[in-house]
Amino acid sequence: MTDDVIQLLTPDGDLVQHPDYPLDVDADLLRRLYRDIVLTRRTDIESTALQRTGELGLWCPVLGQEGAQVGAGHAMRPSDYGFTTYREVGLFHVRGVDPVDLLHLYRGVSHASWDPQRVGLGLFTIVIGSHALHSVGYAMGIQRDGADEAVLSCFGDGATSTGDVHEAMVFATAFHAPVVFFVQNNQWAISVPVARQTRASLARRAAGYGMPSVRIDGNDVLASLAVTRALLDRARDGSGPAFIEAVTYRRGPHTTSDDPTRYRDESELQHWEALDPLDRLRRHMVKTGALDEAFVVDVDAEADALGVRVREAIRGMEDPDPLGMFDHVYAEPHPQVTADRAAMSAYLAAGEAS
Amino acid sequence: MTDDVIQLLTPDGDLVQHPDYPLDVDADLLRRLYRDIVLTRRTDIESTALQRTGELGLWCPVLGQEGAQVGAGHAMRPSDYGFTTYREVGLFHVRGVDPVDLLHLYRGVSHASWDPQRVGLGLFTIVIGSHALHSVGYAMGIQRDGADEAVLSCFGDGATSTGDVHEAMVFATAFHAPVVFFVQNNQWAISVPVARQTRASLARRAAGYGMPSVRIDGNDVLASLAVTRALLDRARDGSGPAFIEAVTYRRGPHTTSDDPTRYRDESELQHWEALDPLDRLRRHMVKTGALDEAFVVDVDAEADALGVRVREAIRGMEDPDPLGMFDHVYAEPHPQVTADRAAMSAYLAAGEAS
Amino acid sequence: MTSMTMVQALNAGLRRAMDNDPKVLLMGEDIGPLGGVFRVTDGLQKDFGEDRVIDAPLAESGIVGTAVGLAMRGYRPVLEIQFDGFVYPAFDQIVTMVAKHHYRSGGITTMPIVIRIPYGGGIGAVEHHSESPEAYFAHTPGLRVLTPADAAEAYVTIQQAIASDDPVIYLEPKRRYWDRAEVDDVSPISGSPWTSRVLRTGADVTLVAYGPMVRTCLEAADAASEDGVECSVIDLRSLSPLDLGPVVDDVRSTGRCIVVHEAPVVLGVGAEVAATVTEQCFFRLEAPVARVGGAYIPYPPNRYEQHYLPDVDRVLDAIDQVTAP
Amino acid sequence: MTSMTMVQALNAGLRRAMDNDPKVLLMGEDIGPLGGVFRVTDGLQKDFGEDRVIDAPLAESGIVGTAVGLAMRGYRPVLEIQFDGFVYPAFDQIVTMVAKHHYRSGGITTMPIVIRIPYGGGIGAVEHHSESPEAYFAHTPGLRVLTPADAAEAYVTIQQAIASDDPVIYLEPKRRYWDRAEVDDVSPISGSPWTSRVLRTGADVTLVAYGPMVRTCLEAADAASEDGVECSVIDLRSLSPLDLGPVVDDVRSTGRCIVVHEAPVVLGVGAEVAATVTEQCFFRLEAPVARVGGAYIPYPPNRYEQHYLPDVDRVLDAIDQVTAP
Ligand SMILES: Cc1ncc(C[n+]2csc(CCOP(=O)(O)OP(=O)(O)O)c2C)c(N)n1
Ligand SMILES: Cc1ncc(C[n+]2csc(CCOP(=O)(O)OP(=O)(O)O)c2C)c(N)n1
Ligand SMILES: [Mg+2]
Ligand SMILES: [Mg+2]
Repeated sequence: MTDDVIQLLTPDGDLVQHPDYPLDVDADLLRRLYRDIVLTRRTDIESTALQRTGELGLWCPVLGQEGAQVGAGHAMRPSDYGFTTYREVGLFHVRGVDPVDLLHLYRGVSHASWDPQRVGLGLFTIVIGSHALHSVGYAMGIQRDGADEAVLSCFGDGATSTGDVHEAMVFATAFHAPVVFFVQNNQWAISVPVARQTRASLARRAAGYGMPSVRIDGNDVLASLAVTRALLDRARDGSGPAFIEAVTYRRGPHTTSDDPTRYRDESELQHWEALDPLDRLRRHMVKTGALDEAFVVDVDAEADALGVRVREAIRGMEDPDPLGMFDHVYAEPHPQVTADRAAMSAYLAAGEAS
Repeated sequence: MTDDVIQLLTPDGDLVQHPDYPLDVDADLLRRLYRDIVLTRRTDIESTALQRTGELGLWCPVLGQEGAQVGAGHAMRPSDYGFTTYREVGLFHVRGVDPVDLLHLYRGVSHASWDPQRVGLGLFTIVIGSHALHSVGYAMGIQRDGADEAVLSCFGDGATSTGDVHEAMVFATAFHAPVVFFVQNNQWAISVPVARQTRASLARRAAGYGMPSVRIDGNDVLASLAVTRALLDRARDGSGPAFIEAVTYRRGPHTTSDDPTRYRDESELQHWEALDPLDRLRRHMVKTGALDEAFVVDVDAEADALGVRVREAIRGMEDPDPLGMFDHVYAEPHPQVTADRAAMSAYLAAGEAS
Repeated sequence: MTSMTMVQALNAGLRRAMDNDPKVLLMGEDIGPLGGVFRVTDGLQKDFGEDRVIDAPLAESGIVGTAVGLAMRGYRPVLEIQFDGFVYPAFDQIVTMVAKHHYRSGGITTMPIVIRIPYGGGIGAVEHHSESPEAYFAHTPGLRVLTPADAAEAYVTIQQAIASDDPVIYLEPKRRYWDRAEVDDVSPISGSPWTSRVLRTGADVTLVAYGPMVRTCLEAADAASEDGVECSVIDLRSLSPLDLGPVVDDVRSTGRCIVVHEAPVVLGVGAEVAATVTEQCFFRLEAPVARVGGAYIPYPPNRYEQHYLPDVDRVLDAIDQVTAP
Repeated sequence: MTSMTMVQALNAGLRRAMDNDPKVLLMGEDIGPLGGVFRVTDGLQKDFGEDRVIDAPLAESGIVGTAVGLAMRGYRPVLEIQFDGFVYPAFDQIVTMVAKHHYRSGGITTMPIVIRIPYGGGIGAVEHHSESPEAYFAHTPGLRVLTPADAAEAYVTIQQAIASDDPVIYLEPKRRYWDRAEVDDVSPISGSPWTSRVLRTGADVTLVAYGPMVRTCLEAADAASEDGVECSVIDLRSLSPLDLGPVVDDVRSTGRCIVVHEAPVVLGVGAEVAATVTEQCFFRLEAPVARVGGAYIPYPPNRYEQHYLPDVDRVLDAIDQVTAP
């Protein structure tokens, strides 16, 4: 294989169809993609602002990676299932996660961010790499159910070094599971460059397991959509797992606690800003007349409304009842938890009494 | 890459030099290899016999893999270092491990089998795959010492599925460590065929990390010697890690506790018996006149003597002093161990008294 | 009633669970054609097929991690870890995912996973094949921990573990695998496995054990009885939750308690038993709760194990100490 | 004497250890240019180079496993695990290799590895960033476990941990990272870190703690004193070995003991302290040893942590209970 990336949309906004990954592109599709990127970006900006004002404990910015994520989200069928990291804000949005639910986790009132059954996305785990195995197990379940579904498993370049991601590829190929691994190589794992994780392109890992892989321009929403859809279809058809490396860049800090100036030359930013996924989509839509003024105004208004709703919901949020922390440790009653809850309840009562 | 294996010695015993891995072959070398394979085989046979008669708790037969191991052992320099599994009996022998020391572990009197400093082999760990990381760390130490040494890291086909072996390849390539991974694909991990560990040849894994790999006929002692030597030289020269897949077969049971008839068709055996590493070496030596009667008699006598020595040393072996189990838990005194040892000592004394 | 070894009882229990629920599947290394190194899954792949009895690649984290995904999809995976010493590569998946996911999901996603682990020493094995890791799991909220003491227990509790919607670490005392018992394999499964069992009552000393040490304590109680010391013997059976009620009740009458296990005494289950029993029987105890268990050393080479492992004599010695005037 | 935060003290201690011994090297995620997420290694890569301050790939088992090989080669690796909740992928290497290799080798090969882990809660972090895994390590023979209570302790004990020929799990109470203390960074390092420290003596109750809870207990002792209850406060400092001699001596005079930690009470270090102290002070105890610690639940979302974590009020409540007539 070569390390060339597949690109359907040039930075100048020209559409160049790829023979292997044809895509029907109409104004409606372009508008939906545009809208989802804009709203994802707004969620990102609002969340960072809420963290800065102390309303959230932490936030993981997504700036720069929305194209890869929104494209992949549109490639999934509602019946498909996804596993992600904390950073797939674009995918959360496309799957219908309410940003307010998402922020419960960063507010510190809950470990969970949404109802996995409803949105068809597993709750993300913060332990890097481990969910890749959950993806494969879920896909093995789909196989056993004989269902016409597939799993999209998203992780970062740093995660590829973990033993769990390796074991996930071993199990996926050994059992021919309907799963597509979607790696966003955003060049950094906190302060560690991707060169510390691998000397070869990450896409080359797949061949060692007997699985096809494709390297895409991760700032090209159309390439992400076309390639991910093709490989999910292939997985659903029983042709087994596949691997995608989306080459992109994390333009923000790793999290709101991070200080990228300590480890990277901000001049990298200019290079990647020029490749911004939203700008290139906008250019294409302008060229093709798919971007009328009214639509832009609508989407901006929708984004503003989203921002207001998120701000108000989070700012007003009360701390939970202390005893709530004892709920759901087990599905069936556990005497130790019951006893500890009772003791805490009595202790709190005594405190109020005195 | 292709999946063809590199072979220098055909099953009929003809030497076919390989352009990339030239090897000076003289009668002396052939005799040394012959002798080492014969003695390895005798150690294997004696150990199985000692287990059958209850003198050992367990034994891991090596029959069929001696060519790969003895070749690799001869490829190492005395100053190089090796890490192995329990099954590298041929390598133990070439590095000068006394079989009697080795059997202390299977006798149950010690967890260790030899002095790692003296033989330049790390003690094997029974936890599959984990020593691959120790190999890389040791090689990173060689780098920091600026020493002209390299590490040979041996493991099996099953081990390649473990997260640790993956992480070992990640670290080895990330740091360009002087280590050669030597996988003996003996087709089985206890009862699990290699097809359950991978759909592609194991040799293909290496490219995904940006590391060269070579697939060799694992029953060809000369191919193992030539290829391993070339890649160890390359590692010593600072050209980084490499990967070897030696395609061979475990003709015996996994261990003396195993019953292969439950999971594999013994007809496979005939195919591999015809490829026996010793037979093929013997044929070549006969053809080239390197195998004179006197030498054969010598080696057999040496093997007989080895057998007698091992039998006598193991049969006579006393159980260790119970208090010995408290030694070396820590390098520096630890009060809890000291207290537990004292309590046991008092308990034993009281027992003898009463 | 059928006479079975513990291995046969586990095999029969797994078979019955698979017959009753098509969502139950088994995964592990060498559990297919080989039937597991201890033959606990003997014949099950032949009867239930490769989709329900899965020979896994050699990767414990992979086995447990994929089971988490299977559970999310509605399956009830029953995993075999080949030996105690090989569970650690899966430790991360067990403590960060299996134990916490139901809590993390706010009760939406259950983790009905059973992780079977042959554990403990006494069989003359090589390193990593004789360990007792139970304290690691019992200290981890979110997990349940069960360990059967005999074949009859194994037959019932393996099915109850599989039926539980919570994850269960199921520790099988491998040295008792070949002990026989009469197993009721016809009656419907009843009762709760999360309670301790009073196997014998005596006025003088309360012996507390679980798994492999239950038989040892019963034998010690017989021997002590001949010397006129009467012991109660209580099998904890469940290490999470720990059901110490029956122990406390018994100690209130005996005033003396000894807890026995193979694992190191330091921070072993015995420490929790001693601390809790002391809290609840403080004014009834005639002597401090005694702990008989492993020394603070790694499991030694097997020629030492007869001295390392608690046995009848060590329990009798402890009985002498707690009953000394 | 220099006023330093615990982060600065650790940084200075690491620097001094690296100056004194060229075999000492650091490895971990983001410890190079970033200086670690808590800045403990700030500036060290710049001064000691990339060969001695190694930014590792994202793989904890790889970090610990390669450290084992480096130790075999004669190096003294000091590893950083970014947060408590991320040590589990390395658990296998820690318990099966780091802890056991010296024993396995019959004393030939030492494992002078230090594994630094920021642990504990109280900083409003997300899941897996606030856990207290010390009991897992203290229950594992072959490991030593140290945890400093303040900056002065941190400066000295990190150097002593590095100097030890045994592996040391070095648990850093992250909520105390920014507490300041006067640090003697000129005198030669002396004394043993493997002993507990009596920080305050009082006639009525013995408070036992370590790491983050030491400050909490000192504050509780001050508050109790105002109510006329005098408490001793003992910092265990080393969790393996556990030095309970000073605790036993003090309890023999106070007759009352409370042990406090963040980790779950069940099978926590407090269980061992309670069991051992009871064994050795049986006839002197006026009340059972009380344990104040985490409930049997995973670490909750951080808006609950003020209730989950032991604080001065919870310690005072326990003091009331053990001193109740
Ligand atoms: C097992 C584990 N180790 C360390 C961490 C701390 N950590 C959080 S994110 C991160 C970097 C992840 O990089 P990558 O996989 O590339 O994803 P990205 O953040 O770039 O999207 C690290 C080291 C963790 N969460 N889990
Ligand atoms: C982590 C771990 N899991 C399981 C085992 C049990 N076990 C011992 S050998 C073996 C198979 C190893 O196969 P392979 O790596 O191909 O080496 P081979 O025995 O064929 O030489 C297994 C599963 C183990 N020792 N370690
Ligand atoms: Mg990244
Ligand atoms: Mg094999």
